[in-house]
Amino acid sequence: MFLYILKRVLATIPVMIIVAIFVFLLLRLTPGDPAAILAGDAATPAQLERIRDGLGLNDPLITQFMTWMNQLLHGDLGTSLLSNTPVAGMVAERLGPTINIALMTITISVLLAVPMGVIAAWRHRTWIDFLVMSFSVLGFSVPVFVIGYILIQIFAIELRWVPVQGYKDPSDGFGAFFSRALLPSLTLATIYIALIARMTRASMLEVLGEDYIRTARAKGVRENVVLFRHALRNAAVPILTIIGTGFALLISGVVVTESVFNIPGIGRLTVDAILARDYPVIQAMILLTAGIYVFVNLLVDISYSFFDPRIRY
Amino acid sequence: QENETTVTAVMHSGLRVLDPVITTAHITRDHGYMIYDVLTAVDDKFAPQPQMASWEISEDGLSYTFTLRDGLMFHDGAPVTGADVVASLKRWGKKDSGGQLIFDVTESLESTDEKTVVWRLSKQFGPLLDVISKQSAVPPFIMPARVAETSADETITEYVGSGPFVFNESEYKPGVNVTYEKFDDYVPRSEPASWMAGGKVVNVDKVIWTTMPDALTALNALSAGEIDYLEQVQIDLMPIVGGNPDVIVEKRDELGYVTIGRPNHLLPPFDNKLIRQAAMAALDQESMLATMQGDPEYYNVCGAIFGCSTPLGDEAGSEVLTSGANVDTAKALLKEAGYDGTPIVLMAPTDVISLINQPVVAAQALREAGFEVDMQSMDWQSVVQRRAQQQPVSEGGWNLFFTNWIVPEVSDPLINVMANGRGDEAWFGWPTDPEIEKLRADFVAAGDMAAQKEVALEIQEHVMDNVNYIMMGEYIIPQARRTTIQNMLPSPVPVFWNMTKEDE
Amino acid sequence: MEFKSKDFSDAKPVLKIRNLEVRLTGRPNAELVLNGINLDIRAGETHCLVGESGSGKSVTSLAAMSLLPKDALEIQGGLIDLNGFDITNATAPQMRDLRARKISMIFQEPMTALNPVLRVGEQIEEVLNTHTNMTGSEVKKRTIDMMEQVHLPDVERIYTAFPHQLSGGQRQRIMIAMALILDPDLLIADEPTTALDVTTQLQILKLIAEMQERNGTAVLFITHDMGVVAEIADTVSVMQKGQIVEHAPIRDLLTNPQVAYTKKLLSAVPNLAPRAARQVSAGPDIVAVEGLDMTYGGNGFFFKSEGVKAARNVNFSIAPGRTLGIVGESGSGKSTVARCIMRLIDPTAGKITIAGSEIAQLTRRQLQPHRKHFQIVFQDPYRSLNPRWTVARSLCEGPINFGTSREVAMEHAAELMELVDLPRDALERYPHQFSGGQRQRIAIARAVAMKPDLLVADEAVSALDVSVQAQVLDLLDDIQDKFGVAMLFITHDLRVAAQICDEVLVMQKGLVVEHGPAGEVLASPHHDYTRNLIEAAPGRDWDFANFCALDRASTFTGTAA
Amino acid sequence: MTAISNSRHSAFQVLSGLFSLPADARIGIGPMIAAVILVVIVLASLFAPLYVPYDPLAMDAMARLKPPSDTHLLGTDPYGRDTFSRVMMGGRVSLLIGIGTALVSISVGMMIGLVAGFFHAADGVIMRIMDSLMAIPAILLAIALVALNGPSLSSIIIAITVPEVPRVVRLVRSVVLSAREEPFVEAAIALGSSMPKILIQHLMPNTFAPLIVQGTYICASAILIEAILSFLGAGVSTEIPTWGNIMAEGRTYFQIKPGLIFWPGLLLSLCILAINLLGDTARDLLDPRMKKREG
Ligand SMILES: Nc1ncnc2c1ncn2[C@@H]1O[C@H](COP(=O)(O)OP(=O)(O)OP(=O)(O)O)[C@@H](O)[C@H]1O
Ligand SMILES: Nc1ncnc2c1ncn2[C@@H]1O[C@H](COP(=O)(O)OP(=O)(O)OP(=O)(O)O)[C@@H](O)[C@H]1O
Ligand SMILES: [Mg+2]
Ligand SMILES: [Mg+2]
Repeated sequence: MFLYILKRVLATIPVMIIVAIFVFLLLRLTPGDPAAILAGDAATPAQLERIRDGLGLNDPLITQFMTWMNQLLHGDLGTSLLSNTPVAGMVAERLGPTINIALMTITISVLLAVPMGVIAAWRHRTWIDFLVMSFSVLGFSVPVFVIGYILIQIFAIELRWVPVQGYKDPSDGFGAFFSRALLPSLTLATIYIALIARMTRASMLEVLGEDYIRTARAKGVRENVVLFRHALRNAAVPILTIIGTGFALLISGVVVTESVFNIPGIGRLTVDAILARDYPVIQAMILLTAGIYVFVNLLVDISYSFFDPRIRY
Repeated sequence: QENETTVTAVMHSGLRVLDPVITTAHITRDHGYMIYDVLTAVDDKFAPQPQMASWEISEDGLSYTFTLRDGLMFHDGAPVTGADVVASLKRWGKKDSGGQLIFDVTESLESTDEKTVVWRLSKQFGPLLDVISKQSAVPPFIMPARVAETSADETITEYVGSGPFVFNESEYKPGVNVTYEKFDDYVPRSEPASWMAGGKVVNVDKVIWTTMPDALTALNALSAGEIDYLEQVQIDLMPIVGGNPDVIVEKRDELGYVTIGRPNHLLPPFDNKLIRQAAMAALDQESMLATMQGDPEYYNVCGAIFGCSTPLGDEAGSEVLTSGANVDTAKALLKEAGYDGTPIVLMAPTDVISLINQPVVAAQALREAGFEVDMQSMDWQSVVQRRAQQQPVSEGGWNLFFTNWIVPEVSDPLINVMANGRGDEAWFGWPTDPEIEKLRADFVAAGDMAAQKEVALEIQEHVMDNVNYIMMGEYIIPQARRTTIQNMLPSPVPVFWNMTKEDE
Repeated sequence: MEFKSKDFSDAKPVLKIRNLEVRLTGRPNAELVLNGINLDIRAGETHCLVGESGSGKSVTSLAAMSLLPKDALEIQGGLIDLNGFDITNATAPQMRDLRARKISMIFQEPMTALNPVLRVGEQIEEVLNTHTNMTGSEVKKRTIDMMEQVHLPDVERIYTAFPHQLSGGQRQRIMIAMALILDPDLLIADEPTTALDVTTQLQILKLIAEMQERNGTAVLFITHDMGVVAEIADTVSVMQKGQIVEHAPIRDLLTNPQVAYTKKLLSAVPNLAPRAARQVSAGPDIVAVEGLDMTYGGNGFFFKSEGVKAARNVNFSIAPGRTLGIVGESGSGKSTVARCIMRLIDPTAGKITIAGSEIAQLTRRQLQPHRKHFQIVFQDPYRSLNPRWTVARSLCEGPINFGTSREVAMEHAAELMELVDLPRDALERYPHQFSGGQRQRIAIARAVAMKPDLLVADEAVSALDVSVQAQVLDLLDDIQDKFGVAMLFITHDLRVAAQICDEVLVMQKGLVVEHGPAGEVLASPHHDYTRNLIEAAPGRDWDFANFCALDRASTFTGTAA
Repeated sequence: MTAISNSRHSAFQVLSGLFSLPADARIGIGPMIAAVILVVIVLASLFAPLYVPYDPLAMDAMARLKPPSDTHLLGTDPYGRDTFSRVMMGGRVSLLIGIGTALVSISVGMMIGLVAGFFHAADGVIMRIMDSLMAIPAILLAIALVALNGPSLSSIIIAITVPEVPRVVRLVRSVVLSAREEPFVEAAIALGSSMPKILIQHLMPNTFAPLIVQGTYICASAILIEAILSFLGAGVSTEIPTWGNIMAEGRTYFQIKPGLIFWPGLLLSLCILAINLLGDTARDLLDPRMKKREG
C-alpha cells in the first residue's frame, strides 16, 4: 500500500514536469506583453523595452525557463508582474474560496446525485428513471452562466433568501459562508450532479445484474439494503472515478461561477492573469490546478481499495 | 469602534498595479488619489490651484518656487519635506510625457529647505502648472523620497503617501479588493473641494473597492444593498435599478470620455491621407455612440479633438464625422486615392466591454463605403501587444484600432498623446507630422489662454485634414449609488472625500 | 454402483409445483419458457433436475424463489406451493420473510455469487440479522459455528476474509453455510459444483449430503453432469424445452430410460474407460517440447517479485495422428503449456520444436511463417470468433495471410463448412447467429483451414453440454483421421480425456506428475494425485451410454477392486 | 417507425422509452423524437442563409434591443441586428464547432489510443503526456490556445479539441487493452495476422461503439465550451454568430431582454438533449451486455 502510494506520487512527477514545460511554452508563444499592460496606454516603445528588460522578458526562453524551474525547486512561485506581490501569497489567498465552494459543490452533488442515480437504476425504465435522466441531460445542456443567472434571479432577487454575490469565509460564521456559497455551489453542481447521477445509474444497472445481488435477495434482505449495502459499494469505483475526472470540469465551471457570483477564487485569478499575461501567476495557477487534479485523482485511486477490497496495491 | 462607516464601492476594474507612476491605468490613478496628495491640482474650471503647496513664479517665468503648507505628514508619521517632493517629481518626470517635456528644459529642481522647492527652467514653459496639476493620466503624486528613488522602470514596493486615506496592505487582494482607511492626521485645506483641488475632507472610516467581473451581478448587488456605489453602469442595464427608490443613477461629471479610432500611418492603405479621409467619412459618430450607449442622454456627437466642453475644444472641420456616414464622399475619396482593396486589419478586443462595440460598428460602416475589412478578434492584451508592432500586416502589423480616453486626457495638445507627430517616437500609429510638431511647439510658447486657443484651433483643423486619428465622439458613463451615499463630488476621477454615508 | 434408494412415500411434501407456466414479460405470444412444469419434492429427498442448456432448469428454480427478473420473465399460470404456502401469489415482504428461513438457494458461480466487497462473515451474519433478533455476539457465535459445520478451515481468519481471498471451494462452502444457517425446508442448488474441479466438487457434494442428513432438508439439485446425478439423486426430472419429459427414481432412470430424449442425453455421456490407443505412425514427431519453463511476473522494475512458476520442466512429444491429453486440476498449468506452444506467451526457458523448427526463441516476425503449422481452438466459443466478422471472413483470414487468394480461400471455406457439418449459407452469417456448439465447430474449421500439423484444443468442449460435446469430439476425431494432425488436447474432464486421448499427461502445480498411454495412466495411476483425480470423478462406475454398470475389467479404479 | 405506429403505447411507456430500448430492441419513440428534432435543427441551420430575413451582421443603431415584432421576429440585439437571423445562422457555426470538434478529437484520439494500447513501448510516454493534458483545466487551456491563435473558428475548434483528445485516447486505449486479451485476437495472432492488420481489422471496430457515444458527448460539450469561452471573452468574433457568442453577448441583458439568451439557449439545449439521447440510445444498442439481456 505504502509502496503503491509512493509509486503513484512518483509517477505524478513526470506529469507535472510535462505540464510545466507545456504551460511555459504555451505562454511564451501567446501574443501579449506584460510590459505593455504595466506601462499603460501612453507608453513609448523605448519605455516598453526598458520594462521588458527589467522583467527579464528579453532573456532567452531557456534561461527564463531554467530561472523559473530553479525558483520552483526552491519553493518560490515568483512575483506577479503586475502587482509585484508574491504569487504564493496571492494564490494562498484565493485558494480558500475556491476550495470551500468546490467542497460544498462536491458534497451537494454526491448527496443528491448518488441517491438519484441509485433510484433511477432501481426503477429502470420507469418515470423516475426518466425524470432523473432528463434532469441529468438538462444539466449538461445549459451553459453554467445561464444557470447562475437563473438561480440569482429566483433565489436572490425574487425570493431574497440569499445575497446576490460575494464570499465570506467559514471562519466568519458558517451562516454567512453558507448563504453566499449556496448559489454558486448549486450552479456548479448541476453539471456535476448530471455527471454523477448518470454514472451512478449506469454503474448500478450493471451491478444490479450481478449474481451477488440475486444472492442477497435470495437471503431475504430488504431492498434498500440490497441497493445501498450490496450494490452501491460495488458500483463505487466508476462513480469515484467520475468524481475525480469530473473535477476538471468543476475547475472549468469555477472560472465562470466565480465571475457570476463575484467570488475571489483562483478561477477568476487565472483568467485575469491569462488576459493580462501575468506569466508567473498563470504558471503557478495552472501548475496548482493541475496538481490539485492529480492529487484528487490520486486520492480517488487510493480510495478504490477502501470500497473494493479486491484492489490491493 | 462603534458606528464605523464603511463604503463598499465597485470600481470599473480591479486594482493590480499599485505604482501610479509606472502605469497610466485609471484604476491605479484613482488609487493614487486615495493615498497620495499632489502639489497642485486643477479645479472644475481646469485652473491649477494650490494643494500641498503654493507657488510663486519669477518675473522671467524661468523659476518656480513651491512652498509646502503646514501639517503635511506621511502615513508612517514622517513629515513631508522638500526632498520628498523633488524625488517624486523627478521620478514622475521620467515617465510622464508632459513631465518629460518640462524636464527637457529643466535647469535644476532642488529643495532649498524642509518646506521649499525651487524649479529652474532654461526656457519658458507656459503650461508647467497645468501639466503638474493635471488629474490624468499620470499626476505627480508625492511619495517619501526613499520610495520615489526607485527606478522609474521598476514598480515601487512600499505604499506610503500623505493623502487622505491609508492603504491597508494586509487586506489587499490584487484584482479583487482594496481597503482604505481614513488617515486621521490628514489636514485638509480649508477651501471647498472642487475636482482634485480644495479640502479633501473625509467623512467615512473605511472605503473598500471591489471588482465585479459581471456587470449584471454588480447592479443586482447594488440593488440588494450589498454594495454602496457602482462607478460605471451600462446604460442598457439602467432599467434594472430604475424602479428601486434606494438607488440613484447619475452622471458624476459632464466631461466623460472620448472614443477614438487610430489608423496606422506607416502601412498601406492608411499611409495615404486620402484613404484616411475616406475612412473618416465612412464612419458615423452617431451610430457608433448609439450602439455603445443606447441613450442619447449619455453621448454627445462631438468633433472637437480636445473635447467639446474644454477650454480648447473646437469642432472646426469635423462635419464629415458628425453628419452621419458620408458613403458617397468616402467612395469618391477611395476612388481618387486608387484604393486597391488592401484589407484593413481592424483589431477588435473581445474582453474589454467599453471597447467591444466600436470595431464591430466600424467594420460594417467601412465595408459599406467600399473598404475591405479584416476584423480580427483578440483579447485586449493581444491588441496591446500587436498595436506596438510596426511591421507589415503579413508580419503581425495592423491598420486600425479603437480606444477610449477620459476627456482631461485629450484636452490639450501636450496631454493628448495622439497629437504627437514624431514618427517612431509617437504613440502607436506613428504619424510623422512635422506640421503638428511645430504647432505643439507654438502651443508651449504661447503666452496666454487666448494664444493657446488659437494654436489649438489650428491643430484641430490640421488633425481633421490629416486624420492623425478619428474622433468618434464623447460619452458619459453614469454611476449608481445607494441613496445613503451623499455629497459625492462631481469629478472626472471618482473621489471618496467629501462623501457621507447615512445609516440605512 | 450404489444408488440411493430411500423410500419417500411417507415423507412430507415440501415443494409442490403444478402446471407452472413462465413467459417472456410483455410478450404473450412468444413461446413459453416454462410450459406446464409439475414437480414434487419431499422432506429429505434429493431431487435432480437435468437437461440440456436452456431447457429451463434455472428458470424453474428462480420461480420457486420468486426471483425471476421482473422485466424479462413472468409467471403466466400455475401454482408453486411451499409447505402449504402459495408462493405464486406472495407479496414481496412475505417472500423476503420466507427466503433463507424456509427456502434457500446456492448458485453456480461461487466466484460471482458472493458480494466481493463485504467480508464473508458479514455476509453470513446478514441472514441472521435479517431474520432473527439475535444479539451481535450470538450472531457471531452462530456464524462461526455454521462455518465450522461446513468444514471451513481456520474459521477465525476466514470469517474476516473477503471472497476473493478464498478458493472456489471455500466460497461455495460459505454459500452453503449462508443457505443452511436457518435450517430451511428446501435447498435449491443450481449447478453448485460445475465451476469447481473434481476433487473440490466431491467435497461439496459430500457436504450437502451431510447437511441434508442432519436436518432432513429437501434438496432440488440442478446439474447437467450425469455423473453427479448418479451419485446424489433420489429422484430425477429430465427437462427439455421448458417441459419435464421424464420423472423417475434414479435407478429406474439410469437403467431404463423411457423417453428418447433421456436416452440420447445418457448416451452422450462419455465413458471413463479409455479408448484403445491408435497406431503410432512412422513419421517424425510433429511437436517436441523439452524442458519448458514458464514463470509469470517476477520482473518488477523497482521491486523484484517472486512470480508464479506456472510450468516447470515440461517434456513431451506428439507423433502425427496422435492425441496427447493434458489433465490436471484448475491452475495446474495446462493452459500455460498450450499458450507457450502457440507462442501467445513467451516461455521462460525450454525448447519447442514444431514440424522440425525450433520456435521457442523466435521473434514475432520470424515466427510468422511458422504459424501455419500449429493452430488452436479455445474454450469459449462465444469469444473466440470476432463478433463483427462473417464466418467466411474468419475462415479466410489465415489462408489469406499465407498468400492464398481470396477466391481459393472462399472455396476452401465452403468445403470446410461441409466438413464441420454446417450449411454452406452459414458462411455469410455472423457468430451470434449460431449456437455454442456450432460456433465451436466454426472455430475448429478456422483452425483446420490452415492445414496445421498440430492442433491445440484448450478445453475445447468444456463449455458445451454433453450432447453437443459428443458431436464436437466426434468432429475432432474425424478430422484427425482425415488429416492426420497431431493434437494436444487439454481438459480437466477425465471422461473426455479417456475418450479422445492416446496418451495422457497429468499436471499438478506446473509439474508433470505422470505421463503415459491413456489406458495405463487412467487404469493404473502411479501417482497419488492422479489417483485422487480419478476417484473424485462422480459416477465413475456407471456406463451411462449403455445404461449399466461399467464392466469391471475395463474399469480403472486406482484402489484395486 | 414501428414504435410510432404502435398506438397501444401509453404515454408512460413512451416516456420511459425515451431512455432505453424496450425489451424487443426497437428504438423507442424518445430517440425518434430526438432524431427528428436534431434533423430539423440541422436542416434549419444549414439552409438558414436561404430564408433568414436579414443579414446577421446588418446593424441599425437606432433599432437596438427591440422586442419581437413583425419586422424582427425575435427582436434585435444591442447592435440592432436581427436576433432571429443571427440565431438561425448561429446554429450553423455552433453545429460546425460541435461536429468538427467531435470528428477531429475522435480521429486524432483514436490513432493515438490505438498506438498506445498496442505498443507497450509508446504507451508510457503517450499516457504521461495525455495525463498532463488532462490535468490542465480545459477552459484555461482553451483560453490560452485562443489567445495564441486568435479566436478564429479553427482555433476555437482546436482549443476545444486538445483537452478532449486525452479522454478519447484513454477510452480507445482501454478498449484495445481489453480487446487484445480476447480469444479472437489471440486466434488472429495464431493465424499469422500482422500487428497492423489486427489493430485495424480486429481492434479498431471494437472502439467504434464507445466512440460514437463519446462523440455525442464531445459534440454537446464543445458547443457549451464555445459558449463559455465567449462568456470569458475568448470566443469566436461576434462577426460570426454562434449560439455561444449570441448568449454571451446577451448575458448582460438577461434581466431586460431574456430572449437574447433564451432562444439560442433553447436551440442549444434541444440540440444537446437530442444528441445526448441519441448517444445514450447508441450505447444501449451497441452495448453487448444489453444485447445479451435482450437475447
Ligand atoms: N432473463 C431472461 N430473459 C429472457 N429469457 C431468459 C432469461 N433467463 C432465461 N431465459 C430463457 O429461458 C430459457 C431457460 O433458461 P434457463 O436459464 O432456465 O436454462 P437452464 O436450463 O438453466 O440452462 P443452463 O444449463 O445453461 O443453465 C432459455 O431459453 C433462456 O433463453
Ligand atoms: N497472465 C498470468 N499472469 C500471472 N499468473 C498467471 C497468468 N496466467 C496464469 N497464471 C497462473 O499460472 C498458473 C497456471 O495457470 P493456467 O491457466 O495454466 O492453469 P490451467 O491448468 O489452465 O487452469 P484451468 O483449468 O483453470 O484453466 C495459475 O496459478 C495461474 O494463476
Ligand atoms: Mg441454468
Ligand atoms: Mg486453462
